[in-house]
Amino acid sequence: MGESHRPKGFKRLRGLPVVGRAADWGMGPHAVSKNTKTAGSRIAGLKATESVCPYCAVGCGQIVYTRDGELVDIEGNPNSPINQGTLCPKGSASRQLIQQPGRLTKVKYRRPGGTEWEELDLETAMDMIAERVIRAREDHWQTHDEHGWKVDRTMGFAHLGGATLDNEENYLIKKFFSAMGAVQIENQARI
Amino acid sequence: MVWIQGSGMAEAHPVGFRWVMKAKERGAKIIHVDPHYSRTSALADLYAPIRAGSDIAFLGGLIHHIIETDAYFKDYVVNYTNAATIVNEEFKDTEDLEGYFSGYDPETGTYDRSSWMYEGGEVASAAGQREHSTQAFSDRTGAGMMMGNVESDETLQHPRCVFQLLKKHYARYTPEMVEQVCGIPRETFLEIADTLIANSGRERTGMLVYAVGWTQHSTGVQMIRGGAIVQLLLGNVGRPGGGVMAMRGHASIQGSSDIPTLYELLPGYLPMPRAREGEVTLQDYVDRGGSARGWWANFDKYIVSLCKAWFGDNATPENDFGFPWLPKISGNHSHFTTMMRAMDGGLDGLFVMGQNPAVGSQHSGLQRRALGHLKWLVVRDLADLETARFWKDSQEVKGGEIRTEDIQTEVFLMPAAGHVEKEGHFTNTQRLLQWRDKALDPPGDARSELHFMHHLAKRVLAHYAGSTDDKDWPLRNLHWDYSEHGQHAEPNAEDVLREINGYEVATGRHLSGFTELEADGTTACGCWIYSGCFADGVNQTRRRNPGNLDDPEGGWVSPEWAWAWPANRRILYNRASADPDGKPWSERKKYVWWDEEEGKWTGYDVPDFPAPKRPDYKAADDAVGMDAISGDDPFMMMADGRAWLYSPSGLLDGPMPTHYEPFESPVDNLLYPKVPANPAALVWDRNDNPLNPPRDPRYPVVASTFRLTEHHTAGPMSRNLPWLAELQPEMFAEIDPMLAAKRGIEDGGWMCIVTERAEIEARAKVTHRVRPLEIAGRTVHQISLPWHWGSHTTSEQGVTGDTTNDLIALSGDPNVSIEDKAFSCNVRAGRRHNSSTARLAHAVDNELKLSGDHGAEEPEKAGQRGDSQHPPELEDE
Amino acid sequence: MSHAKGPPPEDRIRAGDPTRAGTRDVTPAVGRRGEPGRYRRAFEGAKVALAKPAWGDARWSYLYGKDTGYRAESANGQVAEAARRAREGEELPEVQGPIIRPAVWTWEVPLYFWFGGIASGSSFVAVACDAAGDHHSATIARRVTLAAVGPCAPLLVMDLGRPARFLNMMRIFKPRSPMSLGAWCLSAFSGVAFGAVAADLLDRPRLARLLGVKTAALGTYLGSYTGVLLASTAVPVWARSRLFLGPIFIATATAKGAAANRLVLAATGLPTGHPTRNALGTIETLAMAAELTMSTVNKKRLGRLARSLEEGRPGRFFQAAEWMIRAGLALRLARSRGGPWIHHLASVLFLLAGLAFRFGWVGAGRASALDHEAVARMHRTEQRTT
Amino acid sequence: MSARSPLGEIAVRKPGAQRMGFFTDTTVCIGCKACEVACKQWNDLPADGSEFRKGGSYDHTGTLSAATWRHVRFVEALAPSPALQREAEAALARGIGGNVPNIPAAGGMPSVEALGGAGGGVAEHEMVDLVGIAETEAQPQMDRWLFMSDVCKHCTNAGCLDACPTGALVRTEFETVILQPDVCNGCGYCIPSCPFGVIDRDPYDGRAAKCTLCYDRLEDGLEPACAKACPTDSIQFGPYDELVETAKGRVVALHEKGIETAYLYGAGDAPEQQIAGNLGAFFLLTEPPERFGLPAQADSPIQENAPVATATGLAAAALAVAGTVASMLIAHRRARR
Repeated sequence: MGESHRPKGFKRLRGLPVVGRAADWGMGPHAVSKNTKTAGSRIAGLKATESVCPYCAVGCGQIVYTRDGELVDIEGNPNSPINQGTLCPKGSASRQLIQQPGRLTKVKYRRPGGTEWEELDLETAMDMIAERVIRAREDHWQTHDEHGWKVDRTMGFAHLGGATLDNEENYLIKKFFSAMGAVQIENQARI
Repeated sequence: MVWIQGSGMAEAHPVGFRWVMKAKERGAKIIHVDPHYSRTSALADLYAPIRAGSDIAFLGGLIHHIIETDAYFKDYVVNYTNAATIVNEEFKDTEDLEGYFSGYDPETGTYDRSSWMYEGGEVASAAGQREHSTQAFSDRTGAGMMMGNVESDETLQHPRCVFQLLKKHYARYTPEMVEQVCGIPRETFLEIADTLIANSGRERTGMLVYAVGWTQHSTGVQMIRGGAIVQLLLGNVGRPGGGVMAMRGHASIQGSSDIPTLYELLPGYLPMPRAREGEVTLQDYVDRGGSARGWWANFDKYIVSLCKAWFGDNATPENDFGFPWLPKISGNHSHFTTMMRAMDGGLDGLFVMGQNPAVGSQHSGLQRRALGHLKWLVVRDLADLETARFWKDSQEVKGGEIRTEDIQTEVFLMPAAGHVEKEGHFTNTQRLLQWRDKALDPPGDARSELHFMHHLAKRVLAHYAGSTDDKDWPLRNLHWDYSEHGQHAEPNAEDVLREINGYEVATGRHLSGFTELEADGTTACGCWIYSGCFADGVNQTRRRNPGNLDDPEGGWVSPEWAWAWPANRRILYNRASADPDGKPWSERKKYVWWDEEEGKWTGYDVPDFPAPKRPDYKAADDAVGMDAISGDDPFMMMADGRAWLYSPSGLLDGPMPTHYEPFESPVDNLLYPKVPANPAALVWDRNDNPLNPPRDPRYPVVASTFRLTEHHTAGPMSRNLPWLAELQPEMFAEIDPMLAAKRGIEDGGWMCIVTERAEIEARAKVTHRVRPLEIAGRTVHQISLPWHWGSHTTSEQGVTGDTTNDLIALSGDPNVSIEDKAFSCNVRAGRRHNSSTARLAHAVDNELKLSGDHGAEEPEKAGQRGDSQHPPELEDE
Repeated sequence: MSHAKGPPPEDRIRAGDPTRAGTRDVTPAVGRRGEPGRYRRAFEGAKVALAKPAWGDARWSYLYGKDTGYRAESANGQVAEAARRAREGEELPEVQGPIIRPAVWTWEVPLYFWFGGIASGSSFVAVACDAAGDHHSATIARRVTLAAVGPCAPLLVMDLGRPARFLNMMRIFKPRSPMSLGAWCLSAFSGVAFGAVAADLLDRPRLARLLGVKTAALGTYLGSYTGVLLASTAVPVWARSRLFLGPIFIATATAKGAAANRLVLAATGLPTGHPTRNALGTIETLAMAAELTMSTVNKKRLGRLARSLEEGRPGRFFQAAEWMIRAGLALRLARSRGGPWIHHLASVLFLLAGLAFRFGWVGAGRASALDHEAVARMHRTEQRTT
Repeated sequence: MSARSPLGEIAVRKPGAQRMGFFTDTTVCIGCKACEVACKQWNDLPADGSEFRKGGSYDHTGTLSAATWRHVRFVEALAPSPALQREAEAALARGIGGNVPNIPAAGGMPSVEALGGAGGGVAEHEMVDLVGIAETEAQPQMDRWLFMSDVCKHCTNAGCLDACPTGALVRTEFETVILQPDVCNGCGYCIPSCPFGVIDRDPYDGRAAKCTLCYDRLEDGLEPACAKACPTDSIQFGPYDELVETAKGRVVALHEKGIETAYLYGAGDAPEQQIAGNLGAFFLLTEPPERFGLPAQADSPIQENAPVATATGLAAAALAVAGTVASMLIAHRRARR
């Protein structure tokens, strides 16, 4: 490497009495703006809630920072022995999952043959669904199957899902649908 | 040593891979065997490309090599596995029968497994049961087997002992054969084998990591069995740094199997009552599921406690605790079968919660069509997705094949709460139950599934409150008592967890674990394996003390972080980490050991063994229950306390893994030329599920699918998120430069992938990472496809693309009905002209081609295809 | 201005989605440009919950510990030697660019350079005229100076990403930055040039002349700094021309100033054969000849890097400029026969050539920055032009 | 050898502050892009366009930009094919040291013509032969797939900082270089002044933007978002001097493991070899820097070029003034005569 590579010129300039100081003019404290002076993290003092990442099954710990019930930040939980504060790209994006564009906040309903979504009140939708489940159960009730085996079940409706649901939710799904006599209850674990 | 096969761990589980990298820095060798050179391969010390679907040939090669070179861990194999056990004379191997085991019935495509039994053993259940939907529960564990008279030969010399059978079965799985079948050069194979051997034994352990790269095959379960056999021969099970690790793909997919939303299971892996086996009374059920010997002697306690949890005070000994009113299964009611019932108009309604079958399920073109035959569909998710709007802009609607107005399905798309908007727990891939606190309220009408199920149940239960019909007994008597809170009357998730944990009926005291469960109705427990997660009335899953990770004395176990089932055990069968005398195999690998002074098992973890049982305890021949497990039988869930190198029962397609080609393979089965594909595998043989004929020159390319780090499964959780969408914006196919050149496909340009089911378009990623393989003297090209794209996104910055699952036929592993992801295809340059699944448009009116009675609900709809269906003229091509 | 048209996509998304649902703000979190973290502490003086203070969560590494082979004892010189091996050597390894970014400047900047050049050259002319005693022409030249510097500030402002903040240029005085010095120089130059013209109008000739000298003094920097500004970047074709860019820009500035003044003086009635007109003709011819010479030498020196000066749009600008100069020079030689219009045409050609040069130089920077191999090579080859 | 920035450059002065930096170790990077997303999440940056890029492996981000402050580069490194290897060995044997045949580029795929492809419908039997030949003779083998998370280098001699006329770019008490969005007027001079192509002006917003090394987080004792997220600690954050020591030890450890091409980019160099006076964010690489889009050598272009360019410019200007005056005087004198 030759000497020519080094900015000797500039270094030397900087060493000079007046010019040297002039070289640093405009770079000192007066260049700092008000916002920079008071800069700090937007999560300081916020409520922190410990959670778990909803993507893959590694089970990384997350900390959720909220301010007055609004989500501000989700990052890895450094205390978790699983991820020690780290997250993959999906986990890092999980705030955007919650605050995603097009997030549903209303029940959408499509009537038979309909070409567009309509909005439904939640209670109405729940009533309609309850009515349909009951009807499907009754319409397809089997005490015995076609081979004469005793089955005590309904084949009228099925369920798919659960791999990203909580175990409590899965428990209620299994418990309630089994009590209704449904057997076609499945989830991602098989797919 | 970490051996990763059938998993792109760095891609799909980046944070899990953190620990692999740590191991690597500590000197571990990382081995990756996979068809797809992924980010995992890039970090591995050794990478071997393998032809998709040929894994059993590779595993068989390893077993062969380990046995041939005498490299197995003898003390472990003799004492802890069934290597010495002698199999009865009736058994015939695939080597004897040219690809079949004894007991094959070509008519039904199933095995009569009675001949696979141990000498002197008996299967308690009737021979020849054909419940291929539901792998008989008793089989899995050997429960019901009479083990008392079983003979063994500890010298491993008896020609019919398991060890000798293994040796014979894999005699032809030589390194040369592996090279021919898998395309892995002999030297690479031997290097991998020797690395595995060198890193196993007393002082060292190696770990096997797999994921859906194994499970999703017509021989998926047998691949995993093969991996387990290798690990057992090397002594890598039940020991720290060892094991067979299933990398599960969803936050609580483990939990959704433990507390199953699966048709053939009740919580805690208790089987659903089976009509075919006459499990109408509790006694029938317990007789079939329970076991005289080993842990499953407690079977009755678990089912009775479950019934108590479900039916509360109304479950009494007089009414069999309500058991007789549980619905019973009679065949395969899995997702695929159900969707085909829907296709044929047999299903009214479907709930889809947090799932996207229109993209994520195999043969998604058929799935979308089936949705249009439902009367109603309820979808719950965070945002609109392909499954909810199949009637609006699916490929079939856009292509003009189906008119929106003609679809009579009523659709409810319900806004769901996100993971931080509700409380509850996930079970991760290592069986850890981790509680999530709620951070904020869900927006608008978004609610948790807990809320939905609770309020749906309340409505339905109110409807049936006055019913006198006997079939409504479970609804009238359902114990549904969860407190509500907040303005939306959200049920309390901890109440549900308390019920799962279990309580003493009389006092309401939380149980401390499943050992407290009783069969007399004095205890209730929603899932016995989770019992203890709310011990002492404290939510154990919410524990957040990581402990001192740097403590060399087991600090890394973190036993006070969350809670693992069963009983907070972090490594299963950890009794095997000590030698038969109860001493650690080595100081370096010590984990759990017998403390003579204290007279109990102790260690870093909760011992997976009765604490006071001395290592020198010998079970009497007529002992029952746990007394039948000797002090040196670590695998106490099995009736014989041993790990099974050979499965006398439990698997429907053979006691030992055997190499069969995928259904759609461009090459012959070199090992068993007469039996190309798994003869017991599931195929739904319908016009709308056409298979590429094997070795069809029109489909010369092998395809397999993979996951990307930047996306999640069928995409609704990533494709709508601008931050993730931009990282992998378009569907692509990875293709080797040679094939690309042949077909005129340019890097970054468009290409189409074609099967009998569909034609999809993708950007070509022409890369040297994909290598053509030399298979039996010819060059076979593979392509790799990610499968995260679908036709809809909610945001301008989201991304859409063609759906890989449109390409794939419905077929499945016989044991668990999981899909087959290796398939054949062809590729061409350019874009597609029609909708992706236009090829199916005329195939939907089903004409029956073949059928077989497999005890399915509608037997003519589920068929099974073994070799017999392959056109004979193609055999010798 | 290089502003993209319309609102950015994330704003469109926000505009299309609802903002409230129930008790929750559901504005989608799709980012906001230019506001890194918004930097605002939620609660002043508060700690971040569940985080160890003083970067405690980062002060350890799971990789770095006694149980990993992550680190060894550092051996003397080994690390520096390893870097030397990887980074030295003439042979260029495969380059996977991009390495640097091209400037985002659009047409305003070269146009500004052009006007600035004319202003600077004019200020020289004014001083020269005064020195020669032609105070009338000097007055005109000072007006030309002011007129030429007039569009400079607006052009500069237009080029800013945030034109409303143009005054921030005056926020600090930073001699290190040619842009800062240039901005200060431009405002001082404009002020003084305005003062000089005002002094002329107020009939204060001595003050006007004094201010004229000051203008020219500032003009030396105004005319050359634009070249310095380009030379002080990482763009190979500019950086490697660092010895020539200032002189080249000054040469064209001088020529343009002379040409503009010659035309204006002719138009305002300075007769043919007037020594000032003659002198200006000589100056522009010599300056342009000097420019052409320096350009040619520089191109030779640049070698492969000169490609960005020869190819594409910038190349066409350069070719046009060079042909205009050659044509101008030829016309000058032929002036005795052709009369004044030939002369004027030459001046116009020089002015246009100056403009084409500016566009050419700025454009070449873009091409050069995107020539990944050129960028890589610049840093590989050891001998640098001094 | 000091990695200190000159005190006069430090704008935010706080007692006890020390230089903080990033050490990005590419040998443990798994290319997951968590850093990109974590950065966007924390800094609330928008997505940067969904363009499918050819030839860039899994890199669809392309470059650092005003809205992308971490960028993972993917390098598909190829080992020479057996044929090329033989040729190289033969060349070496003949004593033609160093003149080893070129290995084809990762991004640059052999063209269709070069491989003798006849477009779409090639029959299978034809294919086998051609492939076989190409396989054994010319096809290079995928050797290594390298990932590197690029970021602002927070140089000791920072080009952008030197260039900024408004004082929007300042050096903080952590000796990092940050851009103050409330000051920047978008003059754009910092962009070509960065020898690493880091800083950019947002086309919609008009201001420049780049990595701040999470200045706001640092103020509250938090680790920068990317370093915190990184699943394999490929990105490490800490006091600069400690990081450099760790990194040097890492290079030695890798050499001992047989990875002899490992070296540090931007730290640990001899004084005359430093890159931009040492980089606040430095890297451990195993391939020449250009493979990752980094220059082999760099410095603040202003420090390197401005003094000499100004000198020649001003000298030329003085000459020009003198020449102008002289010409004028000569002309007038001649006219008077």
